[in-house]
Amino acid sequence: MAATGDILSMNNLETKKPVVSINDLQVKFKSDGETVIAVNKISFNVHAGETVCLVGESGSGKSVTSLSLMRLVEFGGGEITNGSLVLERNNKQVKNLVEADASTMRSIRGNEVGMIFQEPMTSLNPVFTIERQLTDGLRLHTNLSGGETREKALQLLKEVRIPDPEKRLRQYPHELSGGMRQRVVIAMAMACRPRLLIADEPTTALDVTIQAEILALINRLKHETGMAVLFITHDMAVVAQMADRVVVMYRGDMIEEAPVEKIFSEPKEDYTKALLAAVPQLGEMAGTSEPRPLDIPGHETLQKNQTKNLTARQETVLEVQNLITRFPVYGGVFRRKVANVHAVENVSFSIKKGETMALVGESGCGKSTCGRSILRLVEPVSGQILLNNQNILALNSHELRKTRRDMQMIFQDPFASLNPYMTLRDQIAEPLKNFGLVSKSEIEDIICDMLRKVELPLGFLKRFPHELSGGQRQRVAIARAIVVNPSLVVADEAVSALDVSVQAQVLNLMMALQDQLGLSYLFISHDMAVVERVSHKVGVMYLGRLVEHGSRAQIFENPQHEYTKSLMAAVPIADPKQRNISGDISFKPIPSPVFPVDQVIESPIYKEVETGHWVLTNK
Amino acid sequence: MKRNTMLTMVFTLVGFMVSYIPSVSAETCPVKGGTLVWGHSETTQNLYIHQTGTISTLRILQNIHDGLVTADKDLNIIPELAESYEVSSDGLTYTFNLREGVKFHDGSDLTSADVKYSFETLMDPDTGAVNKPVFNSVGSIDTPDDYTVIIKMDQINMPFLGRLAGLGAGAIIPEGSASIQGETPIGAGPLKFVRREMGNEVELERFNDYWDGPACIDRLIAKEVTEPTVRLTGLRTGEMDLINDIPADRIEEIKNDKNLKVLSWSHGVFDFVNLNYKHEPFQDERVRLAIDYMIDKEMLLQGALWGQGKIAASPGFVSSASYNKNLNQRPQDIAKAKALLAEAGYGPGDLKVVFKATTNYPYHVEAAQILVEWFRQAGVELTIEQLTWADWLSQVWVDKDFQMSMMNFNSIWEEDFLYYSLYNSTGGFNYRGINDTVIDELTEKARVTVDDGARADIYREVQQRVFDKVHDIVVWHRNSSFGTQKNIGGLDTLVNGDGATYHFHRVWIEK
Amino acid sequence: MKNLKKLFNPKGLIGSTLVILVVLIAIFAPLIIPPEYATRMDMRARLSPPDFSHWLGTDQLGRDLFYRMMLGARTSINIATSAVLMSLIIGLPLGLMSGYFGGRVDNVLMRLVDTLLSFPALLLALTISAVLGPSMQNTIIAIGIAFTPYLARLIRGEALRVSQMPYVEAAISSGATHLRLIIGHVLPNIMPVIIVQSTISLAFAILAEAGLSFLGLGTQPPEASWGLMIQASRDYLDRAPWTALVPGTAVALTVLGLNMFGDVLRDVLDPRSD
Amino acid sequence: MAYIIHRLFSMAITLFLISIITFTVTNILPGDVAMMIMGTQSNPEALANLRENLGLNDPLVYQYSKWIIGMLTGDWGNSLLFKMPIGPILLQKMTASGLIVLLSMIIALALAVPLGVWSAVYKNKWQDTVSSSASIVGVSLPDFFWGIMLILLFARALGWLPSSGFVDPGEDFLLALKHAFLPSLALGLGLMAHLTRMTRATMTGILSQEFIRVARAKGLAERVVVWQYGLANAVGPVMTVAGLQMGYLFGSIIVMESLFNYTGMGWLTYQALLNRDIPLIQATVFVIAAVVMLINLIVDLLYPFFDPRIKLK
Repeated sequence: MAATGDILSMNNLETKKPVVSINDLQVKFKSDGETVIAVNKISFNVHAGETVCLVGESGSGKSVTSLSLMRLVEFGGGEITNGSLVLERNNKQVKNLVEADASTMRSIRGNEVGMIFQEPMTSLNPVFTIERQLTDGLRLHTNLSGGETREKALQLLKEVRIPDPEKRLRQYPHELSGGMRQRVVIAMAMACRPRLLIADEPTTALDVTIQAEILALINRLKHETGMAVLFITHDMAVVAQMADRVVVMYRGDMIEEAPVEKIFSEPKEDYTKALLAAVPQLGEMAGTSEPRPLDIPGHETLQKNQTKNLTARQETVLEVQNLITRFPVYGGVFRRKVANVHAVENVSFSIKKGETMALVGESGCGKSTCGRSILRLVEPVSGQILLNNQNILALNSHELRKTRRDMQMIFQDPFASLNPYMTLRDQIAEPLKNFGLVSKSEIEDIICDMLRKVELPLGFLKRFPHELSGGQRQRVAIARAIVVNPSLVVADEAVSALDVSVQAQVLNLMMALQDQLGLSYLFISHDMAVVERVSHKVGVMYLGRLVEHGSRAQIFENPQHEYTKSLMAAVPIADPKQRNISGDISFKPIPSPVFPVDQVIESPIYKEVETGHWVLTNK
Repeated sequence: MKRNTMLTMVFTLVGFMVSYIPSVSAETCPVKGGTLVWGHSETTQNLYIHQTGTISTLRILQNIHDGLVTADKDLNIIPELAESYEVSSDGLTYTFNLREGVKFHDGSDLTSADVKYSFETLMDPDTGAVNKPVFNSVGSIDTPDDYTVIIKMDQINMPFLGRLAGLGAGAIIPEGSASIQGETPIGAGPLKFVRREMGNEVELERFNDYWDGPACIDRLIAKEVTEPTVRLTGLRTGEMDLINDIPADRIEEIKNDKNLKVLSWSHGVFDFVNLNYKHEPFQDERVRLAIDYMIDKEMLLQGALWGQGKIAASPGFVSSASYNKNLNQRPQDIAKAKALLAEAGYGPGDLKVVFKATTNYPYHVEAAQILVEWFRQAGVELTIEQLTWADWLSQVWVDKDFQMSMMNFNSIWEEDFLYYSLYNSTGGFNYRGINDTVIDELTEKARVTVDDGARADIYREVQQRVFDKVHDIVVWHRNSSFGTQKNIGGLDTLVNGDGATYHFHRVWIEK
Repeated sequence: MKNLKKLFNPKGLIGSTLVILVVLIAIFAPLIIPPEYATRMDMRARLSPPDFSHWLGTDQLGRDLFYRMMLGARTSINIATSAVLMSLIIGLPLGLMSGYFGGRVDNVLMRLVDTLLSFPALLLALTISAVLGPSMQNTIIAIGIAFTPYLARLIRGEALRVSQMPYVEAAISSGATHLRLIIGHVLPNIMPVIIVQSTISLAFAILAEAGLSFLGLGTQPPEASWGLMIQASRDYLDRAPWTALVPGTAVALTVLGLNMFGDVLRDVLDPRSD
Repeated sequence: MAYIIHRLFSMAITLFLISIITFTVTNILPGDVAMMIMGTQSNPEALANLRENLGLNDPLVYQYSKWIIGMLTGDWGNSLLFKMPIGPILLQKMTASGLIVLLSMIIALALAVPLGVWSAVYKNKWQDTVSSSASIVGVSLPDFFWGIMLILLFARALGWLPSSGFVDPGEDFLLALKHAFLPSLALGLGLMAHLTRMTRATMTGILSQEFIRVARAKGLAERVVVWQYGLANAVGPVMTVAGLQMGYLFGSIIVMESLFNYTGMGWLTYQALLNRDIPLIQATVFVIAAVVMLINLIVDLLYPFFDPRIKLK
């Protein structure tokens, strides 16, 4: 149904005037006396009933473009220095927004142009009720009475399919889940039936199932109202699902503009090609058993020596049995423990040498806690962790410190995981010194070798973390982790914070290092497509439990558990021909993992559906 | 006891007694009524007159209470609530005949029972009365009738009557009122206590049944304003009718103000520099003498008090008969001081002295700073330690832990109280540890010397001895002052003979 | 660091100039000006307004306010610096341990600190200096103790925040001992906050010294200190306002300099800010 | 509810600690209470008697329990200095100080909030520079220096307001306000500077948040965006800081009341300290600490009204 709708609107393109027409836009920012050109020479149109996706990596200027359209860029210190932004108004008159005065802009904002932002957690005012925030725009732009605005607000909430709309009106934002909040934001943007909806990365901060719901909602609203949609995103998969036309931006410049199929099938510009190549597509690994590096134009694809790995992957490096980690919740008069957050609940799996085991799941499912429990960065309640047949949980603090050499970690945020006051040299040398592994004279050689391994120039040694880009930092973090030759590396969302092109490079590096050094990875990620690309084995976590685990092929090609299936269904595919986001999608919300202290937890019962493919059968 | 014996004993006193009564009674108020706002320099504390030891509180209480006897301007002892009294020839029995028809503020009549009650509670150790030592030799108090009180002494104590006349020692309170005196004092004085807002102000009103005729003013409000400049502003703006203790540097200014007038007097307060005998160098008379020579008293008076005072070598009241007029302060002579120090074995820089000054008297701190300069010239290193009043009392007064200090005393005009306490080796105020057998003998002798002239001679001798031996370095008698609006009259009656307490009975406000 | 250029914006320039000036005066004034100039009296020129012979006028004992102000700088700076150092020496280890190790020790320490925080700092300093008696050394102790809970609380919070940073976890994984973690990772990362807070505490300490001296419990005369000078000026406010304005301005400019310097330092020392 | 009880329980522990600290510190104060009572006109015998009567010779633990039981049962003892029951004195002085503390807080907030918001809205523009410079100067001036300046200006030069004294608001409220105004203003100006900086920082943070952009994207006027959407979020943090500044205020009144001859808690505490009126020192210090703690507790408990996200658990 969605596909036909898109074709219909495409047909009308030539005959209708665009809702908004951007011509030769240039925006400058001033800071500390320096002027920076944020975007330059941007020109494109958006027509009614059409979704134009503005895609680019961080710093490409896509958000600045959208903010300019609302003239909100000025509040952030920006200035439109050239070009025009021509909007066809409700009264069919055409207005160049660059020349509009403040009051005209106020009558346009929220009325003729609506906008949705990235962070549903922060885009609602935490101290006002939902009703107030929904109605104040209505009161401003319409002359409805108090009762009528309330009715209208209720109707809007129904339109965005929020359950219990009457109750929600009285609630405050923090009482709503992230998905619901984003629905409220959409309802606010839609309140006055805008001609143009600007959605600035509206799903980036959301879990994949909720992302699917929101994307479907935006699509439905577009079809129902025939508004124009300007959709800003960095995610090519989302582009493939949403766009009619695509505008690719890079460092403030417009690189390429084309209909969505054309962008994916025959991209003209190198940058677009690279961008597409760097995006792993869910399902593209069907039929293969080994991870495969991503293709990066200009970089030769690393060849994997499959036989070597197969022989290497015999001995078990890590064996996790019945791992339970809970966090106490205190309350009452005497601050006693009143409940537990069951973060990791009876999880068992094993990793062999040279193998990548991936843990996937949505936020709050316990995958990170599981990884940190294994390294004893948080203390598990019970269970057994055998690393090279040594029981980690039985070690005293002194032995644990010695054993940490064998298990290293790469963290999600490369900004936070490097000590800002240490040079790269010291950061990489630290584990060597702490474990007393090598003599002082050897250290320099080893560090230089490491730097070569993670493909950083030697000149970086004296630099501090803030002088590096995100990708470079993550390379340093990798170097620090592998310099002590660990058997196990836990990579906790190690590439999530990176732009796709950088993400591809870092993933390739990790795979190459695995080949060279025979590393075992516990790869923790929320990104199904990335997991499919890099892992040998996959475990799916839900509410602290491992609901399904097995080889990559078993999980991705033959998912058995309900949750795994719904997760797969929600992942957008980076191919406009395979649109899976349409109609109204609604997933079951994840229940709370907080249980009373005396709660009896049933032991999990797994069924082996095929060799090495286990599925949880009880709740 | 025969009347004429008494007359020979206390001749001068009786003479004044006779002349006193008509003079006051004859005086009337030129103008009656009005509220007098007094900017009082200090905060009142415990209002129970027998417990309170501070002059600041006495200044208020002296208007609420009358005593059995009192002292006139020239420090002669005259009857007050007693119409007359007799002292037996052996000096052991005192008979007081009370005035009839005297009323307390609560309306009750003053009788001998009240006197007995007042003195007996005062003597009770549990009261913690400051004037208890006054009654040390009292054996019994008898009240043969409502208007006669007979006090029998165990041993002769000539200062008794004088002490009874000073510092509220002889104040009479109604029988049974001790427990309420601390908060709501009741007496037989010219003004009646109305209220006190602690730390802020005290309000008194005229007591219409006062035995010596009602006061001229309706009401006295004593605002407690410790900040001198603030008091001054209050006077200038007319917010206050009179203020005591004008900052020394501002007196000339007030004098020149045509809307204001200044009342100032130099009896009542003397300041002296103290040297502790427990500090070894000061046991050497030459060192003490050297220090005396280092000080330019006139300059010090100028520096610390802007010249508001009179330099003097004796602590006695100039108005008293026992004052030694022959003493002259030593002039400043640094060279001589140096020579004396050298003689005592202290070369330049050898002597280091700590001076403990209390912030309660800021001018002591100023004086100390000036001394530092002179001492330096004489090769002595003087350092100052500022102490709060509480710390000064405990360190200097009680523990005698000091080398050098400065203090002032006020209102001590009774000679035994003054010289015995300060200079007898067992004296209560002898915190310097002075131990001079000559002075001990003289002060003991004075206590039992019945003849006034002979006693005065003894005390003059004491003053001479203190000066010669440099037991203390008395520097000056400090001026006290009042600044008032032009329309305030009767100021000549305001200040009591002790120079430190005030009597608002005959002060009036011109409309 | 690139950030250093922030030192040269107007605020940074004014702040650092003032601080350097005061420090220079504190160090060199007593070397250049004979110390007795601060106590030399002239009874013929008491409370004389600023003129050619006395640039900033004289006080009630005819002492030259310019010299007193210059020579008083060292006293004030000395007390403030020593007091802040003292509170650092006590507060830093307490706060670090409490924030880093957490648990029972943290609970007990922070309960105590919270209790102490209920006492206004000036009241605490006043009471302590009443207990110890007045002297320069005791003033330092009083201010030092009064400031300690504030510093300990701040450092504890920072240490807690930093100990939860991924780079500390990374260092744990790298086999770092507690000592190495505290000295090598936690401490350097809370150092900027400590430096900035110390600068601002210095400003507060100068104010506190002035306040204590104002109440007669600080520096002892005839020693020149700014607080003492202000205290002495109280009785002559309307007659000779310069006696208050001279030391008051000196305090204000120093504190102003320290505050501005602290503000700029906060920006300069933050590695994330460029 | 359990949270409130928990907080009260924890407050009781803190109060207990406060009482122990207060008691210990006051007991090591040098100086002799008995001596203070009697003044220079005292004698050893009377002193010894008085010490015994005052219970100064009892063991400390006994003295402490006697004191704390007295405090809890409302028998706060008598001031040695004023020979009056402490309870009523404290009540009166607390009212006096409460007036200037409250007034100075009102002055500070009334000036600081608009200035801070203004500063944040015009961040890095000249308006910000003016307001930031004013506040940094304000923070830097000792508050008694403010006091001196205000006395010189308003009381001496202009003669508009009284420079000293305290008037009971129950008697003449307007006059009481007049007397309280200058000390409050002096305190308020220093505090204002601090709160302006704080408001500016908070508002800067809030104004850069997404919901502000959302509000603008709805077409709301800047006035509404800043003064309703923005400020509503700043109330909590500003109130918290204002609460924490209570401690600073109760410290500053010691100097300020002494300067303005305003006889409130600060004056009383200072007098008690100077005169070693131990029962009074204990009571004033204890009460000030307790009041400071209580105010902060109240701010904490009120927080959910300013910010619905905070639940008292």
